[in-house]
Formats: sequence, structure tokens, C-alpha cells
Amino acid sequence: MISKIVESAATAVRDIPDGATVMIGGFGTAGQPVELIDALLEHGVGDLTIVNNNAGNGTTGLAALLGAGRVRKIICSFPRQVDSQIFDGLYRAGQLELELVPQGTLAERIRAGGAGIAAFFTPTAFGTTLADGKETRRINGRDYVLEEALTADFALIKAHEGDRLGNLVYRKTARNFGPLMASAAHTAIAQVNRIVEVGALDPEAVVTPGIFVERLVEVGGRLPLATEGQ
Amino acid sequence: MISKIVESAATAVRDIPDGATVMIGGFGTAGQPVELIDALLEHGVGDLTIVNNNAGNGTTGLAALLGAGRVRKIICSFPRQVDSQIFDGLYRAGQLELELVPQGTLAERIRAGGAGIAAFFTPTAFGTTLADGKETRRINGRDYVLEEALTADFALIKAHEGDRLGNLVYRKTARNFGPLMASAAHTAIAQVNRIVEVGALDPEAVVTPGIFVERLVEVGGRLPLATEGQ
Amino acid sequence: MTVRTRGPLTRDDMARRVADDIREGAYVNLGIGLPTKVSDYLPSDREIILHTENGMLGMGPAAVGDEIDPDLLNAGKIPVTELPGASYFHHADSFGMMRGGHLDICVLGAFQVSTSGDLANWHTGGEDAIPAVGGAMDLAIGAKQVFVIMELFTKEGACKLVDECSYPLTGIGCVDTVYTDYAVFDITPRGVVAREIFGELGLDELAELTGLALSAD
Amino acid sequence: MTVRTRGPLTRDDMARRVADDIREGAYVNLGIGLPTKVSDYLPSDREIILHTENGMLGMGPAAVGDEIDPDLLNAGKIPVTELPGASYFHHADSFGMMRGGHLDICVLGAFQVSTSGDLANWHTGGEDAIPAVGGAMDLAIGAKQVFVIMELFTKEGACKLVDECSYPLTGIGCVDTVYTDYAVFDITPRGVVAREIFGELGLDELAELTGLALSAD
Repeated sequence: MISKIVESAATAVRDIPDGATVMIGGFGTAGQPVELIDALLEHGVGDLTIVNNNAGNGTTGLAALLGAGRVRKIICSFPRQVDSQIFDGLYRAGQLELELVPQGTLAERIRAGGAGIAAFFTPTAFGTTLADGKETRRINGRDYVLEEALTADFALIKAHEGDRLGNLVYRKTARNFGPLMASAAHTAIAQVNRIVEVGALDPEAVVTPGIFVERLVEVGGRLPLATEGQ
Repeated sequence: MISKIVESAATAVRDIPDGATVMIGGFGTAGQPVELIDALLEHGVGDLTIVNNNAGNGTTGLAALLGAGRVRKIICSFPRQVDSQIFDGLYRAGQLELELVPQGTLAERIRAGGAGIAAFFTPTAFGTTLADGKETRRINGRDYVLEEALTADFALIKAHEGDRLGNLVYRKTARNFGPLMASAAHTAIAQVNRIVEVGALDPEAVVTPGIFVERLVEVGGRLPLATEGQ
Repeated sequence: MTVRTRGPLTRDDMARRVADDIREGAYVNLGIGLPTKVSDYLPSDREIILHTENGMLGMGPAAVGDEIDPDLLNAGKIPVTELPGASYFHHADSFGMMRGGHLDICVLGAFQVSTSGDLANWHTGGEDAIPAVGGAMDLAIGAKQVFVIMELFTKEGACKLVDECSYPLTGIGCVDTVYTDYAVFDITPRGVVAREIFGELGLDELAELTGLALSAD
Repeated sequence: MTVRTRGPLTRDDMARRVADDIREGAYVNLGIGLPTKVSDYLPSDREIILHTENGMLGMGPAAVGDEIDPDLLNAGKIPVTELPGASYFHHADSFGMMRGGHLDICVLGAFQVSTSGDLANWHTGGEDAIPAVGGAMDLAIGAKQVFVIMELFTKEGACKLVDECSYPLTGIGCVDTVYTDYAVFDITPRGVVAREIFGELGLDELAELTGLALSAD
């Protein structure tokens, strides 16, 4: 019988090696897989490349991973926030490489990575400094920038409910990058609020089919604290 | 109050002009918007370009539209079927232009059209006759073909339930091309088995958000007949 | 002429003026900051559907008290509510809605807008500034109409509607209308049209104040 | 030597042999025709998840009687059933699963397979033939392993495992293993390996019969 369930967050992340590229879900704190990030921090590896929409809030989660010096490079759309002080300090000190990507392009690059599309022409960022050095092309009278797919060795995501086959559903705007990252990572690891029996999820409403998920761990329905600001 | 509900299939299609490009949902008969196709046939316009996975089954629906000489060109992946005799005859007689596209490329081109992506590099069909004359590129050691987005003036699709805002859910494998075509057409018209109150559809399970749908018409829960064969 | 940095309209007035131009049935994205205030003034007799980039259509007002759900945030990461008929989707679908031209209107703030509709609203270009773009570039190029809401002048008195942006661009030729504390400006192929001027200034005075070639509606 | 067109295995035997090589937990797409028969022989003690290109994972056996639902078809447009843990998705997501390399195995029929793993299975190339590709090209290049199931010879006695395909290609270098009525052939960087030969023929006889350079496992 297939079971992708692992006993703990620590077990789920224990083969992530130094130098891995790790996608981490979440838009701010919504959908942020806090327990998996904590386990990755505890696991102790470094030289990581992280893909996330932001670059950490406050001093926990992704911010703590950055603060512990485990991250070599971050690929994100919106690093600067009211509580991104850890990122800000490392970036200003030249201790963290930043690849800044428009949010929609980030999402689309991850989706392309999961769907086997190598590159695509997008109108976003044409004529801006974020397209500097990139191939451009006029297609049917409009200008586009060529962007390449993003894939990862691992994805850490947070879903609401999942079954042993890895089928996942999310809650509200905590869905955000989760389904995309699950598809684009070689090994997708999901923390879920609740593991349910196979057959309990409505097949019409499954958002991430189990084919995209390698491991899932129940973290007991804790909901993250909301933070305000950008 | 927003209401995208129209009274009849005839009303829904009455502004489709000669020469329009019309995407039609369905994989074989599952998800085929039979009543809307019948209304388009009755409406009487011609010189149409049709985008559909197939090229008609038997003598009804899309096959009838072809048989009546209303279609100039069809863009599809799998025209030849056991009951595609109307297409076969027109094609052999040189009376119908065919653009044959691998099914996944067809789906991705429509998705790109809806998502504002102008073109993309796909590995599908590289080195085959279906990539003849197309731009290719080696990216990270693998060969890809450049494919352009597909859009349409109108889409005719079939969903299961919808509300006056145009939010749609589908049934089982009748989902197929519907959500993609709704997003890629200037005017998306959905026939639904049942119109429900706003709020009746689970926001987590809406497949096509209303933003993609311009009109919907209830056709009373008729289910199509299953056909066998390819 | 003395530096006049604030015009006749308050920020709330400006938000109300933008809201007046949003029609029944429109799908609208309101950017972070001042644009978010537009939601406070949407006419109650019009059904308008708000999109938030982080994966939702049918967003309701800010959540208060027991309504607060950490899984239900807007693009500014403020807890919000859900209206009947809402839907959730992932980020690729959400930005596909923008990029694919499905939103009727987006309302954005700006550092500068050029007379040809270029938008600069993501980066001051300062050497020590940490860049952060978020969804700004996607919003700029995606909606059918892009409205900018901003004060016409900086606190230092520099006009923010300019012949050419000096700040890094967010998008080229993408702005349709600029709602300011002095006037509503339409960016047209024939130049900038002051569609509506608030307060006592005339067109010529506004042209002099801004240093721009303006025409009336 | 007389033309021998059929080997020791029946079509059912061949399907059973393919099924034996599908491991517990695999995500598998079975093509139209003979490949579909593989589902009849999947070991009941292994949990294997079937994908159908028209938007489903967790496909069950063909539907009979009251189970028949016109909205629940397989890629061959035959009514099928749904297993617990199934999920539905649209065509772009379904083909993203293929193209993105998420399927473990796909099983396809073929007109010809070349010794370098080229596949020809969509078009005879005949001048009067109406072309129809469907999902064949996506399946050919997408799955982690591509299995072909086919009789080794045409009815006319021509070997279908060839040095170079004469029919139009579906994909280049994409086939991993060919299951035939004579043998199981692995396509490897070192050439074609006859991993398993059925019946009484030896490796040399099979090489002579096919006209190919073969090696043993």
C-alpha cells in the first residue's frame, strides 16, 4: 500500500543536502510551512538556494534560516518588508545573493518547471531593469521577454488536508505557491494540518494530485499567526 | 446586480460573426457543448475557424457544423476517429483546412493564450514532421520547439454548475478543455446543467472563476450519450 | 510661484473619485497603500469584484475581530474577508488573470507617471535601496485599464507626472488615467488630457504648475 | 526460413508481462489499444495509479451497466470508473504531468521502434491517410520510462524493431523497453539488449530473425 506519510518534519527533510535548491511556499506567513522550515534549520545544512515569494518575516521561519547563514542565494519577488530586517542586513552586507523576479513571472517560471516547458515569452518587465540582458522579441505587435523555467531539488509547502497518496487541498489564500512548487520540485514535501483517509477528499476539489507529492507530514492543525504590513 | 445568465443557447451565440475563431470544449462527447453547437449551426454563420480536440463524431454537434459547410479551418489533435466520416470526406475533398497539433501542445497553447504568454518552448514533437518549419532551440541539453499561444473570439464550453457571476464547476473528465478555452476566448459562453445561487459553489472548488466567463445558459441537466471508439 | 505640494482633494477624496469611475460588474485589483483605500468608497449599488494577487476573486472588506483568519490575507498581507461567489486559485492562475488581460481595472500608486503612460512605482533607484517588485510589473501590463492614484507633487514640490520618468520603470506606456489631488488626467495618443480639474485652477495654470502640455477634455 | 509473424506470447501474455514490470506505487498511463489491456493484469497486491490524458488520476476499470457515466471516459473514450483517491484536472494540467516528467511509466503501441529508441506510432505516412496525433507525442517524451508493447513482426513478416524508422516519428530516442511476443528488449546506450526471450529461440536465432545486433542481458 502506498503511503507517503512520514512521522515527523525532521524525518521529512533529513536528506536535503548542502547546496540544494529548495522552494518554500507561502505568501508572507499564509501557506508558509513553518514546521518544515524549522526542521530544515535544525537539520543544519547550508549553501542553500531558496525560492520564495518573500525573504523572511521577523526572526522565525525563513528569516531564521537566513539569519543562521544557511542560504547562499534567494530567488524572490518581494524581499523588502516592514519586518525583513534579517534579509536587509545580509543583503546590504553582501552576504546573500538576490535574484529579483516579478511575482507573476516567478509563479509562471515555477509552473513551467513543473510542466516541462523550458522557457516562455512574457510581456511582464519588458523595458525595465529586471529584463536587462534578457532576450526579447516582438510577437504580434507586442514586446516580450524570454524567461526560463525554475525547478528545485526540494519543495517545502503547507496544505490544509492530505491523504496517504499525497492528494492535497489548501485553505483560502494559503494556497498561493504550494501547488506550483509541488510540481516543480524533484521531492515535494507537504506539511498538512490534517491527514485524512483516502476517498475523503472530493476528487473534483483536489488541488494538488498526489503524483506531485513525495512526502507529507501532519503538524496538527496549527495555524500561523497573522502579521500585518507588507 | 451582475448576471451573465442568458435565456437560451440561441441568444448566447447570436453575435458570433462570419469568420470568427471559435473554441469548442470537449474530449469526444464528454464536455461537448451540444446545445451551443446546435445553436451556432442554427445561427447560420460560416467561414469559421474551430479549435477542438477532435473533428466531430457521427453526424451531430461539431460534425453537423462541418457537414453544413460552416467551417473553413479546424485546429485539433485527433480528427480521425471511427465515426469522423464527415470530417474525413471534407478533408479528402480539400474543403477543410486542418492544423494538426499534439494534444498537450494544443492544451498548452490555449492555456498560454489565456494567461498572456505569447509563446513557449516545449519538447513535444521535436524531430517530428509536426515541428517542420518551427523554431527550435537546445536549452540545458534538451531540444525544444517554439509554439505560439492560441486565442479565440468565442469559446463554447460545457460545465456542470454555474452561478450568475459565471463561476463554474465541471463533472469528472468532462472538465478537459473547458477551463482553458474559457480563459483564452474574448467571449466565453458556458452551457451548464444547472444554475445555482451565488454562494452555493465552494470557493475552494470553483474551477473556472467567473472572470473568465461572459455568458452562461442552463440547458437542463441533459447528459450526452456516450460513444465508443477513439 | 510658491511650492504647492497638496491640491484640493484629500487622499480620501481621491480614492472616492477613483471609485466613482469603477463600473458595475468590473473585476478590479487594488494595489497596496493608497489604492486599497478605494475599496472604502466603492458605490454600494454597484457589484464590483475585487481580485487579490495572492489568489482570490470576491475579496471582501478587512477582517475584524473573530473574522480574522491567518489563511485569508490580501496582497498587503492584511486579514480580509470572503464574499459570496468568491473563488481561490494558485499564483500562476492569479497572475495569468492579470497578464492575460482579464482584469478590467487595476489601481496603482506611483512615484512617477510619464506623459506617454510609462509607470515608475517599484524602486527609487537609490543605491542603498533594497529592490522589491512583487506584483507591480504584472499589474502594470495586465489590466484592460490601469489607473494610477497619486498626489500630483512630491512633498518637495516636484511634479510626479513627467515627460520622462527618472525612476526605474515598472512598465512602458501602460497607464490610462492618473487620479491626483489636482485633476484627473487621461493619457491619450494625443497627449495628456485634463479630463477634470478640481478646485480653482484653470487648465493653463495647471499646465504651468506641472510644466506639461495639457489639453482639456 | 519461412515467415513467422507471431511469437510464443499471445497479446494477453504480452500485456501480463508488461504488468509484471510495473512496480508498487507507480503512476502509469496506458495508451489506446493493446496497452489498455495491461490494466487487466496489474497485480492485485500492488497499488498502481492510472492516469488518463483527458484529466484524471486514479482511473478504475471499464464501467459496466449502471456504472456508465458519459462524463467519465478514458483516452479511448470508453466509459471507466473512479477509484478512491482519484482526482480530476484540466487538459493543461494533465499534459503538464506528462511533459514535466511526473508519470513513472507510459505504455504505448507502435508501428516501429528503432534500435536507438525512436518511436513511430502515430501515422503511417500514407498519402491518403488522415493524420491524427492525439496525445502520442506528449506521452512519448514525457514519462520517466516509456514501454512499448507490440508484436515483433507485421502480418507481412516485417520486423517492427528496426535500425531506423521508415514511418514518421512520434519521438526521438524516447523508448526504454519493448515488450513483444518474442522477447523483452531494452534499448540501452550500448544497443538493444534482449533481456528475456520467450519460447525456444536462442539469442543468435532472434538476431537472425530480426536482422538486428542484439546482446543478452
